[in-house]
Amino acid sequence: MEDLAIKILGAVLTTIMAFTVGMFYGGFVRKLTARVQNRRGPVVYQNFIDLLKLQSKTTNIAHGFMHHMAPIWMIIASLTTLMFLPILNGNLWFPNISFHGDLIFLLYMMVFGSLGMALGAGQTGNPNSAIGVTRGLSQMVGFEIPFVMSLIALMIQYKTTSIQDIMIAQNESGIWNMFSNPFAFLAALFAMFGMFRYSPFDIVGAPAELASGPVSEFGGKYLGTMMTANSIFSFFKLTLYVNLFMAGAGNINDVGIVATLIAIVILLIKTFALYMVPVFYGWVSPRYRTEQAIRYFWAWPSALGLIGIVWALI
Amino acid sequence: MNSFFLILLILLAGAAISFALGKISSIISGTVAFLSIASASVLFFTQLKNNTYIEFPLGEIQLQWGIDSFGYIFALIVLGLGSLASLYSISYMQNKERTGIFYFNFVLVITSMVGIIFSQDFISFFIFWEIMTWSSYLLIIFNKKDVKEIGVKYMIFSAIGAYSMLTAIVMIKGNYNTFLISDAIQAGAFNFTNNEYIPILLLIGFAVKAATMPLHVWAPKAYSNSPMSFTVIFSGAMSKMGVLGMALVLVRIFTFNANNEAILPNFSPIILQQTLAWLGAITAVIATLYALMQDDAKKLLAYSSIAQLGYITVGLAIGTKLSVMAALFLAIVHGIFKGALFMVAGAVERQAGTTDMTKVSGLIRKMPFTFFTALIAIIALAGIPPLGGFVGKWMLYESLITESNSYFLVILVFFSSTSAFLYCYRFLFGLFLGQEEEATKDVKEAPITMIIPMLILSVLLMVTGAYPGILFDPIAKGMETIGFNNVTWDMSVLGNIWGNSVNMIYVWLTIVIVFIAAFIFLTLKGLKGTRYVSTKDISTSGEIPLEHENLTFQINFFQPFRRAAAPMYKRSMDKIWNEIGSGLESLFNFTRKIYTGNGQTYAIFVIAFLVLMLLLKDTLFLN
Amino acid sequence: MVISPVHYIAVPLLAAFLIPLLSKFIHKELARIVPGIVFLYSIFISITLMLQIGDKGIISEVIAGWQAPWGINLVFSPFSGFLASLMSIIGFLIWLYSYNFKKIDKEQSQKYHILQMMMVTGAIGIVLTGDIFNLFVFMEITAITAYSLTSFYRERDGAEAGFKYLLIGSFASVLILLAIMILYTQLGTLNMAEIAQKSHLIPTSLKTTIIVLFLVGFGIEAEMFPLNGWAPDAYSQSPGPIGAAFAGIVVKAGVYALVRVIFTLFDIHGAYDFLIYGGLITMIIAETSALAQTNLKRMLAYSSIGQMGFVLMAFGIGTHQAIVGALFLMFNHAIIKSLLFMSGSYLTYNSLTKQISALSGLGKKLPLVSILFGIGAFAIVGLPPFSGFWSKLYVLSAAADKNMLLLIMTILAVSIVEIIYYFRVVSTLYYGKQNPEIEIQKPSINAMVSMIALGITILVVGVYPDVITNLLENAATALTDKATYIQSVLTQNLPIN
Amino acid sequence: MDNLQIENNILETIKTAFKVEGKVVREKRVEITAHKQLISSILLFAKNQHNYIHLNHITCVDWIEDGEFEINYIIWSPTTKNTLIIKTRISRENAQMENIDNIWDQANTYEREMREMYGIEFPGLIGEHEFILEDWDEMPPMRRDFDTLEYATKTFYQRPGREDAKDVREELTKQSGEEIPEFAKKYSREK
Amino acid sequence: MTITENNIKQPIGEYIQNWARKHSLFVLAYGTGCGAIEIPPTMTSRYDAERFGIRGAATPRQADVLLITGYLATKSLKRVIRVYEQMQDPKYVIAFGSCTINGGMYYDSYNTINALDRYIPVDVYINGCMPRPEAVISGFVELQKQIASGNAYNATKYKENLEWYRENQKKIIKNWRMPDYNW
Repeated sequence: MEDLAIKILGAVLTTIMAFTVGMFYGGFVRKLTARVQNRRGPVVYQNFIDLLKLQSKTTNIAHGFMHHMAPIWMIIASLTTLMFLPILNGNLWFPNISFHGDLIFLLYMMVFGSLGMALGAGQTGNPNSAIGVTRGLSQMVGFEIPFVMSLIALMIQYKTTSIQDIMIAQNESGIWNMFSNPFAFLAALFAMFGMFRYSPFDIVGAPAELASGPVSEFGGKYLGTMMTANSIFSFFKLTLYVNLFMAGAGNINDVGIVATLIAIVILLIKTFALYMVPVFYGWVSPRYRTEQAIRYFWAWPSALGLIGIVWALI
Repeated sequence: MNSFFLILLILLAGAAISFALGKISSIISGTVAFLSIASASVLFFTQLKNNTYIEFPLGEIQLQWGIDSFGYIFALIVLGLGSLASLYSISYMQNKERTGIFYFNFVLVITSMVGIIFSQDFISFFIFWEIMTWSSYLLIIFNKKDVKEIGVKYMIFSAIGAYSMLTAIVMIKGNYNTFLISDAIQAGAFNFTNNEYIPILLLIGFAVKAATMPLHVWAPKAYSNSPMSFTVIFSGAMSKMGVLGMALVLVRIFTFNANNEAILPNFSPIILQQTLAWLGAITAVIATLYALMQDDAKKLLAYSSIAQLGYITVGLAIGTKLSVMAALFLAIVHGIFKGALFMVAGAVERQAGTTDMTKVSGLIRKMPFTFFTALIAIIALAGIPPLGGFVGKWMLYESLITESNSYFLVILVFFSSTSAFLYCYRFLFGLFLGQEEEATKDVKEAPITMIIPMLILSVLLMVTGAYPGILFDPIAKGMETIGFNNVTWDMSVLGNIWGNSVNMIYVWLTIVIVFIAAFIFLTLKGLKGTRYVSTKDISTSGEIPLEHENLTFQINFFQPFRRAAAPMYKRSMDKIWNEIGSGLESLFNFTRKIYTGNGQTYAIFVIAFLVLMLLLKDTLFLN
Repeated sequence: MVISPVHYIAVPLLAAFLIPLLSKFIHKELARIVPGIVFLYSIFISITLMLQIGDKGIISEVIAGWQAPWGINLVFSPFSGFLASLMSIIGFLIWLYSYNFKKIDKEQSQKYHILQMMMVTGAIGIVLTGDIFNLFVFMEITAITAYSLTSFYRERDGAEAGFKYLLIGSFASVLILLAIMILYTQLGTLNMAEIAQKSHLIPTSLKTTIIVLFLVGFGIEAEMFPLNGWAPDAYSQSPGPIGAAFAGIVVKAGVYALVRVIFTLFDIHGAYDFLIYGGLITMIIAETSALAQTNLKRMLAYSSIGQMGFVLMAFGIGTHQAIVGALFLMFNHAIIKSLLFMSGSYLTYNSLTKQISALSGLGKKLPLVSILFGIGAFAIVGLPPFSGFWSKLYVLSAAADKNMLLLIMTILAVSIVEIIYYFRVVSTLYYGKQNPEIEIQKPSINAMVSMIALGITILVVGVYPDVITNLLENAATALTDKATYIQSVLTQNLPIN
Repeated sequence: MDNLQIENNILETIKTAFKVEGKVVREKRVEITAHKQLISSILLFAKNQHNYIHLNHITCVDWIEDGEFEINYIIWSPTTKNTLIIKTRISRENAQMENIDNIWDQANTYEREMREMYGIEFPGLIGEHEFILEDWDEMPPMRRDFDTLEYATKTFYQRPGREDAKDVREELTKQSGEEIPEFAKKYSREK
Repeated sequence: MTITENNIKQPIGEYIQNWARKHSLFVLAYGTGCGAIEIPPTMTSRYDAERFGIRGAATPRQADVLLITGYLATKSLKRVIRVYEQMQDPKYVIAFGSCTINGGMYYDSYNTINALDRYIPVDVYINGCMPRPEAVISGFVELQKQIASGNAYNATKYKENLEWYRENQKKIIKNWRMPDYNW
């Protein structure tokens, strides 16, 4: 019983942490982007204000049931993936139900939200949404290939498909995967650019030509919920990458409160550092057309992924 | 009376009666067909016990019929899907012409498939196989569309398959003097050491029905042009007959191989295994690529079927415990979801008149139940958790990664399955989402006899997602029958040999909890202020779409993807076959010209032949 | 009255003389009815004799009391009896079919029926006779009636076809006659059993020459490539039922003669290989030629040639099972091809060119005929559960017993070609666009009965082949068992010394 | 005048062919005035004989004083880099002009615009009547006898407090002492 | 529980709402006229409107503020009305440039409306031809003040007086083919 209570509490804590961190990261990015552009930029908590405003909209317009469901699907995807991801290594509070799922499961679960979103966007009847969706899905086919290759490399390397085991193995050997299998890491990193849809891969929701693409008919509470889901999802993605390639955070032997807090701080540092890579890359990149983006992913990142697999085999 | 004969007799009688009643009323005829199939299913699952066999001679050949656990898996697909599809077709075929012929062949196809499952000897197997082929041929060309091309292609490839199978059968007879499958297995007929042609020929025969590259070119049009209620069976169950045979042959090869007995020096089963697996994967990729370029929902589904069969082939070819289990699981689940999807396509075709996605859109408000089925089935098809499709895909990947060394195969399969999201979305979007077409303004939901089978199938998909063990049970038994030992399974936990697992119950729990919470939150929040507007009310820079204008984006849907993947679209197997065909045709045209129609020429032939024979007589007739 | 094989020959001959008289003095209609009665009688004889030989083995009957080897004798063995029965049944059905066949106009129907009867009689004679010269005579009877029936319509094309047939057929006559002459000079006998007994006495080079002459001569009748130039024209220009008769009766007789020469007269193994290759080439060329045909009757003709090639090949394999298969094939070909010709000629009744496209959409207008044609098409390509499948299976498994993988592959590849063109016709029939201008001819009841009888036979044999296999087994045994043949022919009729 | 040789040649050929008036305005610009019935023939002639394959523009001027519209066809030749302007005048009453979109497809656009803005009819012109304006049921707005101010006052709410809403020409002539012709006064806004 | 700021009493929930709305303005810049060129400098580095929480929105569904930049042809008016009605409450309109106030230099044009507030409610007018970015930002700040004080009720005004607005709108848009929005 107590176990269950801790689990539920842990799940809630995870969710809150993911939400807060994700939102703040978004704010940081806006602020930093502004600074790079020689602006002052919004406050760091601007995303929270935006969310609050969106939720306080008095009219909400939906085009039908699937439109109504789209944010729900997204939040299902975000939270379910989060629940199946070990946040901290071996910690009492944060593994949630990560022992009951593995990488392949997460890989598929990550698509859940995109598909739900795409369906919602499809129902609006806005041609821009559909165009955005096709671009998004096509691009997804692009970046999933190097991503999967790097995951396979890891699975081969450690003979496991569990994230927890990969984390522990890295901790034991003391070498992060980004050093032990740099090719796989690079492939995954390139895939990450596509995953976060920052420039140069932001044609999906290009505001000027597609009127923000898939989300163009979403406003108010729907947009707000989607924003929440996206924030959680970006935290999930970052943590996944940190777990896979940067040995995660925390120590399996030390589960005290202080250690947990330290572990969280380490996790935040690692994720933030990782997050900055696509953001920086985005600042200096123009926008790719969809087919360019796909070809981009299928060229060097995929080659790197292949090398990664071969490397892992050796 | 023996239950085997009784079941077949019921079905045959159903076929005959529905043929006779076809002139009177299509509904009555369909009901008879449904009743006969349903009662045969009831009889099958209640009366027949596993591992019962009967033997009887026919034409000096000893025939054996029986049912074992392996056949039981496929009986589940055939009879389950058959009953639902026949129920479905009552309304689908309503007010159509020549329903008698349709139901006759429809029931005959089911009969022959049941017969295939019963058959424990090659002769009855082949007989039923051929009956299945020609009765399905008559259904494929039932719509009178492109009869020449589709029908002839189907027949040619079926004949290639059937005849290579027949060759193998008579070779088994020649070498081992038996027609019984079990005797052939005992004698090692499928083993490579003894005769490498037999398994290969048999595999070719089965690969045609399983639409494996490069023998798949008949499939897209055949699937999409037959009446949808038959395509449910065609793609859902009939293609599984190829899987059945492949499983039989392949597992024989690999269990033999696993025992580490002698392997042919030059041509070991490993190569065959890899070749077949790669063919399967390439089939999956190519079919997927073509599927996402289709504008017709039926064709899209047809290509998608080929792709799914590609996965199954991969699983069977790899031949480890998990992968065969995955393949068989996928076979069943594919039957369920592709059956559901073709039913959806049929419902749309019946209600809206066409399944061309450039002409139909926005049906979700008109056909909510159909959409629900489509949604569930598409989620399963895409392999997204938590439905049955995911379970199969998961096992396939895990088996590829953990149990075999075919890592590059995984990438191909994964590429295909990721690209599958594109056409999955395309199907849902094209038919159900987007703005309503003016032409489909008065479309109504499909009648209840079509809705019920669809809903049953979608519920099945959910159940198999949460409790895949329901299907693992017969599959494991069947696998033990064909030679695996100690097939372990769990009700809802999937595991691989590295000890990693996915607990589907937890997945369901999480998703359901989050779903309920989010749904309540999002629905209740600002309930008053939430307005549902029409799909014409969209932000199009203020421009107002007129009544007859449809802004839904449907044409060249995946143009960017197509551009990116352009090199992969350059060659198609279809073209190659066509070239071979036209080459042969001109060759045959040449032989025709031997008969000039001129009596003198014929006389010259005779004299020349006589002279030739007289010259060669000593070499020919002296021995 | 004692039933004897002689009645096969004697009754029709008698009837042929009587018919003109009867029709002149009693009733015109008799000219058309009498042949039917004759055929019925033949069937009756067949049944009685077939039942008899179950006990006795081989019945040998001498015409006019002269004993073999000097007399002319008729041998009713399970093999020849099977063929004779088959021919009389097919002959009857063809008569039934052509009775009231509108195109064979009233004035000529007398001639037609007599000729048809004589043709069948000739063929039965070929099968039954135990005397090589007699065989030649019967072959001439068959051939001459066939020539005249080919050009029966008295049109330009028919006459041309008949002339071609005559041209090639005369080659056959000359060659066979030549061979018989040589044989007689060497052995001094014309009795086949005796020839078989003494065949080792002939010098080898002469023996091969005789074989070559026989092979080419009978090969012409058996439609072997490249001797079959006459066939497509003859089939397509003769009246529809005669096409069926050619396929079901005349060619069978030719094959019988060929097989008899090879199996019984000269047991040479090289000839087996020759049969295989000859049959194979015939089959390939004929079937591929059929693919390109647009004329339905020509297509059927080529298909018929191909089937005969298949039969020859099956005989060439030479094992017991193969011969059973070959006989089965002959049986199937007789009933199926007859059905196809019969139903096909109603389907293209009013079409001058007999094009396949003229069948377009007739499935609705002539449902029963179309279904019968469909059954025939399905059966001839060897789809189960129709009878064609079993014969193919027998031959293939016989080939497999001998490990002739390449042969099997070729047969099946050719079968695919066959499937293509037959299914093209069937799909045109059922799924083609209906042409409203085509006037259809409803078949008369008697024609329908004969077609349905054939169709039912196909189905019954297909579902339960045991009805026929027993007969076939006996027939095959009779063919291969040369010693019994010689012994029973010679001893039964020799005066007891 | 050597440098105007080409222009003169063109002018001469057209003049001799059609007996029309014309002049060389300056380098690379020739102007021809023709009767409206000759227009299509001249255009075809110029297109075929002198390679004036490009239609730059069709413009219309409202000569309300003469009761006529002047239509100018401006065409251009890529070989000589020459512009040819063909002018014609048509009556304002029941204004009608030959449709030339069979010579140049793009003429359709200009002709539709002229139809909408000036009310000139082009028989056989393809395309809906509503082209740029939406729901316009007044006089074609580019005609000079259409009073825009009156229309605007009538249709739109005029916010009070505008002192500058005066006819600028009036003020200018007052200041400069320039004389306004009588016919122009007819269309003055200060009444 | 209420909170008082600038002499305005508000319940705390409303206060927080207004605070959030004020600091998060998603602007749909409807570039009808020449004023559209003033938006880029306003948003980018030089004047950086984002520090006020002002941010561009691509579609009316997401937008809070409709920015009418310059003259409005009758043809555009139809689109503007539709866009305005598609926006979700609470929503605000900022009109800038003289043309939106009284027609500006197009006062006598046959196809340019003269006073925007006759057709849709305007919260803030920014005068000038054209107003500079500073003026635009000042206008936004004014709007923020209104929002904070709870006075930005123009959308409600529109709903309540829809008939009057419709009458004016229909006077110009003769062929009224707008969808019905069930106010």
